[in-house]
Amino acid sequence: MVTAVKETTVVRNDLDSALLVRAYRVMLLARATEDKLASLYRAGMIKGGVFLGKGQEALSTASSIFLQKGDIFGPLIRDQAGRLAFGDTVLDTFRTYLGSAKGPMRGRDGNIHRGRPREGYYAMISHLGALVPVVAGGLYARRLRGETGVVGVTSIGDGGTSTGAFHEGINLAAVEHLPLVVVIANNQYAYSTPNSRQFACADLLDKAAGYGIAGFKCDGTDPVASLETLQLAVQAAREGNGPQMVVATLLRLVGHGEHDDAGYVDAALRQANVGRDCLEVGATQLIGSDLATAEEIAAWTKEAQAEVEAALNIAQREKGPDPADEDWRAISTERLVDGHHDLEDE
Amino acid sequence: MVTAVKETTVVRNDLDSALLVRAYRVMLLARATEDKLASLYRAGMIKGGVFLGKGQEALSTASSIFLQKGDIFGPLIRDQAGRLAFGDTVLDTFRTYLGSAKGPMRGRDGNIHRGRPREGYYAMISHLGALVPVVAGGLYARRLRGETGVVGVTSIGDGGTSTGAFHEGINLAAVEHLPLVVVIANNQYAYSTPNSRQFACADLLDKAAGYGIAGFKCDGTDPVASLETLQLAVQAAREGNGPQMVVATLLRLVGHGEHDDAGYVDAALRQANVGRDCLEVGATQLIGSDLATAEEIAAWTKEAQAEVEAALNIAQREKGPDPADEDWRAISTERLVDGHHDLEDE
Amino acid sequence: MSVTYLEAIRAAQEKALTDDPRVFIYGQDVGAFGGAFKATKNLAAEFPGRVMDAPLSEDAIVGLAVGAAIEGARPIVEMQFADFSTVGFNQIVNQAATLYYRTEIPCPIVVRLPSGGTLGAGPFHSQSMEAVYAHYPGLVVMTPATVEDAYSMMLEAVAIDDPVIFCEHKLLYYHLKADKLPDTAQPVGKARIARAGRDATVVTYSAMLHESLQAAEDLVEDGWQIEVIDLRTVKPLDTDTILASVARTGRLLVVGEAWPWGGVNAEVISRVATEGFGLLDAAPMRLNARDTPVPYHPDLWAAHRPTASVIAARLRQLLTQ
Amino acid sequence: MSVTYLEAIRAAQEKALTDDPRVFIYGQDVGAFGGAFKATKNLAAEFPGRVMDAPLSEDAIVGLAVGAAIEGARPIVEMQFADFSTVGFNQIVNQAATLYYRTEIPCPIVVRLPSGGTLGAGPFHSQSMEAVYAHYPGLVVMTPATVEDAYSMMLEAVAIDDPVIFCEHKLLYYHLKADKLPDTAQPVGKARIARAGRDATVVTYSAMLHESLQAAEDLVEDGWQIEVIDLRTVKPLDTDTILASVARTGRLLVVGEAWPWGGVNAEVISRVATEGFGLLDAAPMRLNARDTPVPYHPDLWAAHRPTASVIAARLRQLLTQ
Ligand SMILES: Cc1ncc(C[n+]2csc(CCOP(=O)(O)OP(=O)(O)O)c2C)c(N)n1
Ligand SMILES: Cc1ncc(C[n+]2csc(CCOP(=O)(O)OP(=O)(O)O)c2C)c(N)n1
Ligand SMILES: [Mg+2]
Ligand SMILES: [Mg+2]
Repeated sequence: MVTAVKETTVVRNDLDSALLVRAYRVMLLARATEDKLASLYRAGMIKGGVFLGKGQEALSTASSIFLQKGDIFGPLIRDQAGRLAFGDTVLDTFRTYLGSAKGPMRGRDGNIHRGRPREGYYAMISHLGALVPVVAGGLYARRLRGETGVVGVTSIGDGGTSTGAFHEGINLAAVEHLPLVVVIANNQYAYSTPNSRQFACADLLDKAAGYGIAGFKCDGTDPVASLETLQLAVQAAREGNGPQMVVATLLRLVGHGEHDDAGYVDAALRQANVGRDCLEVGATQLIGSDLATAEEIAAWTKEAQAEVEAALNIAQREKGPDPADEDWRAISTERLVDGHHDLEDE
Repeated sequence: MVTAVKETTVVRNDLDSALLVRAYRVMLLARATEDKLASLYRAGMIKGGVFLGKGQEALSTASSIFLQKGDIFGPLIRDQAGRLAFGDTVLDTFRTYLGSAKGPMRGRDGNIHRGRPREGYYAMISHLGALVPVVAGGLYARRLRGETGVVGVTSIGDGGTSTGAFHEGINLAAVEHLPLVVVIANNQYAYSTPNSRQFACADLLDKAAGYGIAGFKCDGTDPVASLETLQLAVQAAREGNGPQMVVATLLRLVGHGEHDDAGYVDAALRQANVGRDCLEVGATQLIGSDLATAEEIAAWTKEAQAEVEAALNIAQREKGPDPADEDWRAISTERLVDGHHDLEDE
Repeated sequence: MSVTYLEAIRAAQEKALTDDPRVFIYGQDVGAFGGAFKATKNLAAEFPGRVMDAPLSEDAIVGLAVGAAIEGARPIVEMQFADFSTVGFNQIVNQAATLYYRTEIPCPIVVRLPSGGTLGAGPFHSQSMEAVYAHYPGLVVMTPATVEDAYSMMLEAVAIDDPVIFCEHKLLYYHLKADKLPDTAQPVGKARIARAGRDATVVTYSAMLHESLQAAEDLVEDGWQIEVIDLRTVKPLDTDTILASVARTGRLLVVGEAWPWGGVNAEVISRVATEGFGLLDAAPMRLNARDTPVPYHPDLWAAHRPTASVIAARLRQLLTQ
Repeated sequence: MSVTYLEAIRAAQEKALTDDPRVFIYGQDVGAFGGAFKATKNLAAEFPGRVMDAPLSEDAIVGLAVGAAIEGARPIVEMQFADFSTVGFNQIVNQAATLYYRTEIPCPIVVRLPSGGTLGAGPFHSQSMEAVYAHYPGLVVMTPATVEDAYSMMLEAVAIDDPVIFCEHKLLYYHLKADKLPDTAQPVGKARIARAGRDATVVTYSAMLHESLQAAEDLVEDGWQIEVIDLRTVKPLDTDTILASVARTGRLLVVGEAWPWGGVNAEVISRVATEGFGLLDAAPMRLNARDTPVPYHPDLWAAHRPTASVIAARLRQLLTQ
């Protein structure tokens, strides 16, 4: 059982530079995608809520970028970037928000509730914390089948740490010594609720010892720090050291959803380190390390925006599901469908 | 926020000797009551299960003996002793097991599911962990009413620490800075499940820091240590230092219920310190401190047994509830009772 | 001046806080933020210390309410969405609902459930859980369909000594309006004849009342007079009012937004069939949502739940049977 | 040689573990101890690493099962008592039950619920939760009443690709016996005519089947022939078999042990009233448990649930109506 708490520092050379660039371009793509979602929302073109991860792209990208084919990723609300890094596409993002029948959820579920579970990309339900034991269960089954070296990553917010599901899930993963990495994005608020009304521990990482698992913390506004930390955590899990908890500090730079102006966020936090935009931090890091020029970054941004436009163009032309074609059944075993559909004959 | 972890040592003089004697006599009474319950069970005179706290009397007594009128006590399965120390009676114990209409549960609920909530003595439901937020809620209401200096104590087992309810309840109590003492009786097993399949932390007390609350640990087989520890914890809560977690190590010296021979318990544990009988430890302590002689203890034991016999005699003569007299309603507002009782006219 | 369904709920909570010092509100984001739907707007400022943000812990929130109720308080807890009450489920059905029966201590808590489907809300922000709670002994389940009822029933929910599951329909929050808050109210537990009729009885509740009223209106041109009953509370269920209506009309359609298996509709039909069999001139009918999770896409959603036109069509069937 | 209902469940799990390497069992004390009721006795030793003690975490247990199912495993999870599934409720109704509809990935898990009342078990070790789960889309709810069904339906529960809530009745565990395990079985989803009759139909399931059969037997001396239908699964509900029986008898009594509001009984009567109204010669009747928590005292308990004599009395009423 590993219980050491490692505070990582920026050791830029540990990461290969191609990875840094790749991560940064995922962040850019996520930001461009979400900017577009925000304007679609404002234009009334998306039904239901839009929940963005602006400011959390670095951490989210880091969460999944070290995963390999066969690994499991269970993203949450603010993980547009991590989703893309794991193989989700901008097209499927728009398809899901717009309810395209061609999207992975076929109009049945929307927005952030998407995934392709068969590809290790789990689809969250809304209930916070509920995904933790599910990812643990995926890992459990893999191990039972004799697969080794598999890792599962899931993320959660400061608010989500207060759920019973989070507690039970991590504890179970610890007992089973599963290769699960839980990334806690401490963005200071759960909807409008500040950390002071959410937990009383000095540091969320203090929870790791209570589960007997390893803990890491990092500055979630810093792409390099986030990448380095997650690299260590994923590696530790892959090497058989059991669950790993990563606590990252940052701020969500948008509302809880696009309907929310986040007026409750303390202005001092916005000004503080925690309120930095990870995209700006990342740009400085890339330029400072001679991995990119400002012009290159501007070009990448344009490329990302173009990719987003192209995907949106496709998604917008796709049809939603046709209710008349739906078979309206919630189970797969056709002979066991309860034959009592009151709306059937209308 | 207090996060210090205090390991208590035996400082006998801190406790007044009358208290020690009183505690010991409660332990004796609890043991005598439970011995009788066990034989009633074996004789087939109790319907349903019998769940005893043999070996846990010292800790349980310590849990409630420092509480005052107006405090709240939310006992769990193994708290016969703590119940008695808080004001429950042997008579009500038997009444509840035997289903007497005069008992506090009037035959509607049985065995350990008893209480007198209006007197601060809460009645557990079976779902483990579920009582933690309820006791917190009682304290919350008291504070809202302006009452100060109130303390609430509740207890839970090693198994119960794995429940979401435990986690949510303690965390909420910590956020609200409530005067709640949670006593974790780590008796090494949850039913047949050993600690190794229950948690992976090095010590359950490692959880305290994760909630930002104070922690204490003690040898639950040692009456003096248990009393000293709980005295500190209750006092700290009363003084406004927020929730206190006490982790005590011990072994249940009976089966999970009387139907269970506890064959799964590791023989080495039975032989170890953790397997000591707290009544024997207490006797040695009392005699060694010149607070009692062996003869006195034998006389107290007899007295306890006599009290138990007398109570049983009364309870056995009392009637159970008469189904014909029951009003069969689950809410108090008569006009809102749903008037559809299918069994009504039989 | 007009007042919305949501404002009525807010006003009732404000009045309860004003009139009774034992009342407090506890729930996620209900404090300074005023709640996800603003049902507690400004209340935290008006009543310092009595309208508090809770941690993201539905089980503990309800547990806290039960403990506070034991000590004589009258907590109102808000679930952010009805759907999330599943993680506070145990405290509701096993702790709150059994307290009075077991201990004779009543449990005066109100659990507010923002319920029902809205556009694009999807499987986990659309559920109607009234039937699940009504199945359990020990709970009162209110399902107000009007601004007036939202107000007066919330006051009553706080006033009565038993746990109340208060199912407010999100679709009504902003759009449903009344001229003013009511001064008087029908007693809780009694259904209301929302529209008198002669030819058939529609029994319904919550948002489906409005679809049903629309359907009844649509049938006027064909000469049909449809009676529409708003249940108001689904537990207790006012069987007498339903039976009296069916005695007049001889025909019954029950309409609800929840899933079909064993919900309010099944209970209503079962009561009429068992207690008022002779009153029926034709087989009773029911309309529920379909037996799948509530879909996200607006077109699927529209086909998932009953609407006025579906109700009207079904009524025509019923009337010509 | 004879085999009990409990042994049948154990044997079916053993066979499932033997036949299908994807099957594993996870639950509190199911390992070396063999489970609180011994439904997994010796299985941990027989199938090392595939029958595991779980932490006291119902939510995580079900969550783990869903994750494992996504990866192609076929977990069986045991709740120690049905009543404790309330704390795993969210994972059952929102995670497991929605997975297929949302993602097209089936969720082949079995959740075993030791259900129903027994002597002195009280409010929290006696519950019958089948109606709560049946209300939710996405679940199959099995309620075996015989040793043969306990065995064959458990095999089927593991075999099908959807989440199954397997409600086993604790009262039947040790006392209900059969000569041997069955080789063949009626398909799951079909009800069974447990006793053929002519004068009235009793629809029932689980332990109440045996009370109902006894009542039917008691009425023979009066010359009545009662048909008794064992539902076997309550979701799906085999409406056809029920309607066919009512078509023959014209009279219907539904008997269940769960709470009255909106349970299996309401659903059955509602289906017959809506789809087979013309078949009924008299008002249908139902018998449920009373609408309170399940009481502890044996006398209260006996008066809380239907028994053979109450069923017989109600049948006499029905027959002379
Ligand atoms: C169990 C549960 N309760 C309530 C909600 C409603 N809700 C959605 S997001 C949210 C805040 C989440 O905060 P946090 O976990 O910190 O994540 P963040 O939004 O900050 O990324 C809440 C309360 C929910 N989804 N699940
Ligand atoms: C939520 C829940 N799940 C399962 C049970 C069944 N159960 C009753 S006692 C018990 C073991 C409890 O172990 P622990 O918490 O260590 O307390 P101990 O019995 O050792 O005192 C279990 C699993 C329960 N009561 N509640
Ligand atoms: Mg947050
Ligand atoms: Mg224990």
